[in-house]
Amino acid sequence: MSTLVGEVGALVAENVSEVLESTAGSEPGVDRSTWQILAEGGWGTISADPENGMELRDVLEVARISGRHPCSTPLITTLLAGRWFEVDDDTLEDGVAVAFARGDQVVAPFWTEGLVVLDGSGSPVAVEPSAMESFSLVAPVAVLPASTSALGGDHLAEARAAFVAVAVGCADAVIARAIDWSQTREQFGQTIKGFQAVRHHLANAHIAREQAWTAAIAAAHDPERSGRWARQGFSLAREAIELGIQVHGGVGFTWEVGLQHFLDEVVQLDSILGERR
Amino acid sequence: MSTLVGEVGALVAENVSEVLESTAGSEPGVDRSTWQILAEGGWGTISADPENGMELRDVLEVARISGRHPCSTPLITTLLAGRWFEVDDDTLEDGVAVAFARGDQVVAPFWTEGLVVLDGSGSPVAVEPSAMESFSLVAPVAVLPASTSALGGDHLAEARAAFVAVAVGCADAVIARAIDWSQTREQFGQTIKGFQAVRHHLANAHIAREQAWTAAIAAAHDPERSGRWARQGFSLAREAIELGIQVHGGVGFTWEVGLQHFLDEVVQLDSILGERR
Amino acid sequence: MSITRFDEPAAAEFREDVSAWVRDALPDMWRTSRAVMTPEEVQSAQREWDTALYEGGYAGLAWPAEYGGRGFGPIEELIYYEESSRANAPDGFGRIGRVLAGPTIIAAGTDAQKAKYLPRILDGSEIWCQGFSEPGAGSDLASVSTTAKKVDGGYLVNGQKIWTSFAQYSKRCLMLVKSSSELPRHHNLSFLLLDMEQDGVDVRPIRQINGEEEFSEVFFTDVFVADDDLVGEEHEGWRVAMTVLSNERGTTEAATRLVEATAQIDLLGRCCAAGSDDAARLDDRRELLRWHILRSTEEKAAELDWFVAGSILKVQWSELIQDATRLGLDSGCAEHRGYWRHHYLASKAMSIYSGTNEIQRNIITDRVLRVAR
Amino acid sequence: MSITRFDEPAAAEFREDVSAWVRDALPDMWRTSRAVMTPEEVQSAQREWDTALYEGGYAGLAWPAEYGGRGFGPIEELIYYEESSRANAPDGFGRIGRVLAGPTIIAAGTDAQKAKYLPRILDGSEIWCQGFSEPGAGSDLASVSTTAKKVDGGYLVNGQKIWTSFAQYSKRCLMLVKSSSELPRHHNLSFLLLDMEQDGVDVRPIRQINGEEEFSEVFFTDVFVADDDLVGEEHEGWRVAMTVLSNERGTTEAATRLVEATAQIDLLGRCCAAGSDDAARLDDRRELLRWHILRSTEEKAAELDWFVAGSILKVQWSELIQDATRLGLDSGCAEHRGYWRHHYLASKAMSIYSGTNEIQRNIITDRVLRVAR
Repeated sequence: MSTLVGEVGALVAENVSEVLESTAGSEPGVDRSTWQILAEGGWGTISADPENGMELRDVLEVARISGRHPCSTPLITTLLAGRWFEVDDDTLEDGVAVAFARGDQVVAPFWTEGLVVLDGSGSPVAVEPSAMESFSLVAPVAVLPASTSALGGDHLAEARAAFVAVAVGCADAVIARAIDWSQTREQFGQTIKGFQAVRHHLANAHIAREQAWTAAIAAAHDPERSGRWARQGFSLAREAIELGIQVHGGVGFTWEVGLQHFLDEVVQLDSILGERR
Repeated sequence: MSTLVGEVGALVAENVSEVLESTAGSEPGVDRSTWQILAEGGWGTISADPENGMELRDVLEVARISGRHPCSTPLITTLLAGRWFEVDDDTLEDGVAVAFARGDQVVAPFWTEGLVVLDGSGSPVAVEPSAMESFSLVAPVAVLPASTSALGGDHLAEARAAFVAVAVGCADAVIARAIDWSQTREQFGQTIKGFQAVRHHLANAHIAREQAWTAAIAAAHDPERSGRWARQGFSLAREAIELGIQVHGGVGFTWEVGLQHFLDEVVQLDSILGERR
Repeated sequence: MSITRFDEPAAAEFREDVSAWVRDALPDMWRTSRAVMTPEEVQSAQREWDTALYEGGYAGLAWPAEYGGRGFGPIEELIYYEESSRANAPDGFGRIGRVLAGPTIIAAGTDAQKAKYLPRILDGSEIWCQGFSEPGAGSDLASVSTTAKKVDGGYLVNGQKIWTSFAQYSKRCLMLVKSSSELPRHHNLSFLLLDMEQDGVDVRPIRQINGEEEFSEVFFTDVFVADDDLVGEEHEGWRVAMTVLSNERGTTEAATRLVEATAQIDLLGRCCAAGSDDAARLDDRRELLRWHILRSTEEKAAELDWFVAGSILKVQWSELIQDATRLGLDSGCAEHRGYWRHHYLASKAMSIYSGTNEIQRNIITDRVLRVAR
Repeated sequence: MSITRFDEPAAAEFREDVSAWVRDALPDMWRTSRAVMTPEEVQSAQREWDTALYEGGYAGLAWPAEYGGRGFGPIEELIYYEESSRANAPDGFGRIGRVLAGPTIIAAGTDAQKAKYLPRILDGSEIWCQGFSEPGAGSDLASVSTTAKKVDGGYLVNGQKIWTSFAQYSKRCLMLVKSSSELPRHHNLSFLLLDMEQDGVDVRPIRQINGEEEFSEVFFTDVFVADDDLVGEEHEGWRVAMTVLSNERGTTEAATRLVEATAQIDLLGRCCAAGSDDAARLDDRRELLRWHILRSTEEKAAELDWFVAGSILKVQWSELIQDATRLGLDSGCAEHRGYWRHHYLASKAMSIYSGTNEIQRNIITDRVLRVAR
């Protein structure tokens, strides 16, 4: 057991990061055109071939990177599906979403038209576009037919680890913005980075984010307790984001600033993947 | 129902405060000579005569004052016993301790030789000096014969309200010392009162202390839930004291500075009067 | 003579009066079909409520009798808020006028301003909003940058306000503007009463973190305010604003938040987190908040060290509601998932508005504990 | 070559070696009758343990081979600490020498110092203590006021140190003193190795908040230190101290604290707060701390951004233990009341020593997030 990322993971993460930095839109929602570029670069199929040596820990590294961007792509679910199922490369290049249980529903988060949805055994599920949850403006969720089998067992455990890593990426994004904001925003004649209360909020956000990252890594190594790790990981990532929003003051609440995307994404993921007490 | 203190309570509190300020030792433990002065001033018997008009809310005011001093006197239990039982003035002037259940034991906190201990029905209990708990250096506790009936019902509820008020007095003392310390202690070339982290610790201590005081007042009005109020009140007073100690840094841990008396007193009271979950 | 203790018989009587009146005065539709009303019907019920308050004598509870009020104190106000929230009465559009604009004009306005504005605030015919917050100012209210330029007979206002409730319904706005670029801080602001129904006033709703549009941004371009609508001295608006804000905070706001917290914590205890220690602890904190409000109200009525309470209450209710909604998310009952997500996101703003919780803690150390910096 | 990942086969082998050795090497009495040993017997077991570590080759795990060490890295160290705490091995008196004095002398000492001191640290024959903290300095270590006055052939030390562990058993003290009253901050301190067995050294145990005497105050009156016992340049002791303290914090301390937290949280889950959400949450946090230590250790071994971990771990373990002991008090099992009271009071110091949690948060913002003030 090692908690460190492997070479493949570091390489993929670096390349995916470059693509997302250069192309990804800043609007929340699933960004098809960015996915196109990633798929063409071969990043969607890389986990499907065992010879490439991509481990779950490596997927986490990529998941964290992808969580940092407000737009979503099916990269993580595609990488996971490539690990788990016999899926042909064409399907992987189209992008894959997977079916999760949420309460008594089965849902596919981050789904958009054109993505293939796989059920818990890797078989495709037909999705009506009308199945989109109307409430989920920022992190689209498709409600699947009730008969769909949802992900379970080790696959669910791996998905939990990967999506806690996505949540850590969300926290990374909000903390980075909070740091920037603290260096430009003036209050009472000084930038707010001078206030120890703001500085300690940032420190506490960092502590929570690092702990969440540990939870993601632990989840990858300890599948039997993945539900507990997911609960802790999402909760810690959320705490980091809450603090980052508090640092922003009132502007943290406006749609335009866009912090809600990250918070809401973590809340949604938690409702699907976190184990309830 | 009113949450405000009456005239009698304000008057007694003011006078008791004067006596304690001028005579009370700074050593923890029960201070017999200060009690002598209080008793001679007639403050031990004032609650026994209904014509004086002293209400429970007034006892709380006095209890808070008495909690501010590291030495203890039997004033509060004596005032309570005077309200509850037919006790002659001579006994009240000697000072009265009362019997509380603690787990499967019956104990008399703040007892010392010469004090009369009354059981739950107001009858005297003989106490062996050897019954003192060895561990309780700062807030002496006498373990009573197992057959002793402990305080219950409305009397227990009133005692809870009064001793939460004592705990608030303990918090008052630690906060006052923390404020003084913050104004003299220098770190990194400035007094620590300049650090917002210290200032917010003080603010949070104040918030907790005020909430604890509300819990004491609520307990006096709402005897049916006195256990819950005691739990909350002690816990909030303890939180205030913890923050005051944190402000003191390392010196808060030395016996000489004496903050441990207040913390330990609240912990002891909570173990006797707080309702466990 | 207003009530100073809840144990006076007058307090119980007043509570009965209010409770009976609220039951009678509630708009029919509100009582019977609140859950299915259209937005237009809700608005019309809110306007009806403004009128009912006036006719029932509840519009100016704490206003002096000479201005049409009842001359009551904080205890009567709290009793009114408790009873109206218990009955789920609507929130009228006239709140800012009754609670902020009216008292400000009474305290600092001219006789002409009193005669012109107070009656229409009381009877609900003119809705007011407040223009204090600005995107660039945040917690540092004294740094507002909306300007008022002196012109013949008045001022021209230019700039932007934010987080303005009721802006789209308002006839008037009480606002703080920068009237001098040279005078020192706190002596460079003026307090104006602005007519919102003019060209150059542009109200744009703000879409919040939970997708709702509760507040607006308001843009002002060369909007005229007559000299007669200056409150207090020119450039001394900061002093006037401090009066308004000390009204804004405190027991009244806490009492309405207590109602909100109660609904949430009841739901947790009844369903989503039933039987958990977490829910029981929140219920204890809710009950403590209730007593803290009662206590603060009596201390305020008795003119004890009142200054203290506002900041403590603000921190208490905001953190209580944030913790309750977080537990709602975490306890994860499927039926109420949407409810908790909505309220959780909305509650994130509570530690920021009405003075951030950091500012409240600064106030406590600065002004209550009086620890100099 | 030391181990850099826990998934190397060498890591599992090393763990087995350590585990087997600890089982064998434990002093007999410690194993069989630890609970009933007299204070003298405990001390003698601790001294025995110092010798056993030396003889077993575990005294200088991370010291370079040329000084008698094994040249290992943080992973081997963590494995050693995990296995020895699992076996409840005693804490030797030689810890400060092995973990602080030795590495400091290796990094910054002269050849003569190395030859004179290192062997006796390794074999446990000379116990060391550290003299950094002072009553007047607190978190601001650079403001120490114990002075070293230059005299012929050395220095005369005067002043007071506090919170000194093992002082009463120590032959030597590594300490930071103020050697100049004129030079600027951070360039006015010197780092000395002081012989404690001299007149003028007065050790007084400190009675702590829980009644225990774990630490001492040490008073120095005209105590001589020879020039040969200056470490690094005169007046540049701050730089040396920073080396020592970066050794002090981090994974090793966290690993020993994890053992403490585990004992407490097990007791909560088994007895005092069995079945409660609170106990389950603490257990989750304990398990997270364990993984955080593993992760930090691997990152340190791989020389990733190691700097980060120490402060986070410190905040984590101190708050975890404080919360655990608080729950112990609150869950209130009668049998363990005394246990929890004792550990609760003792835990209050944890957010203060080893750098207060406020200082840790400052470090995170300053040096990890690199937000300039």
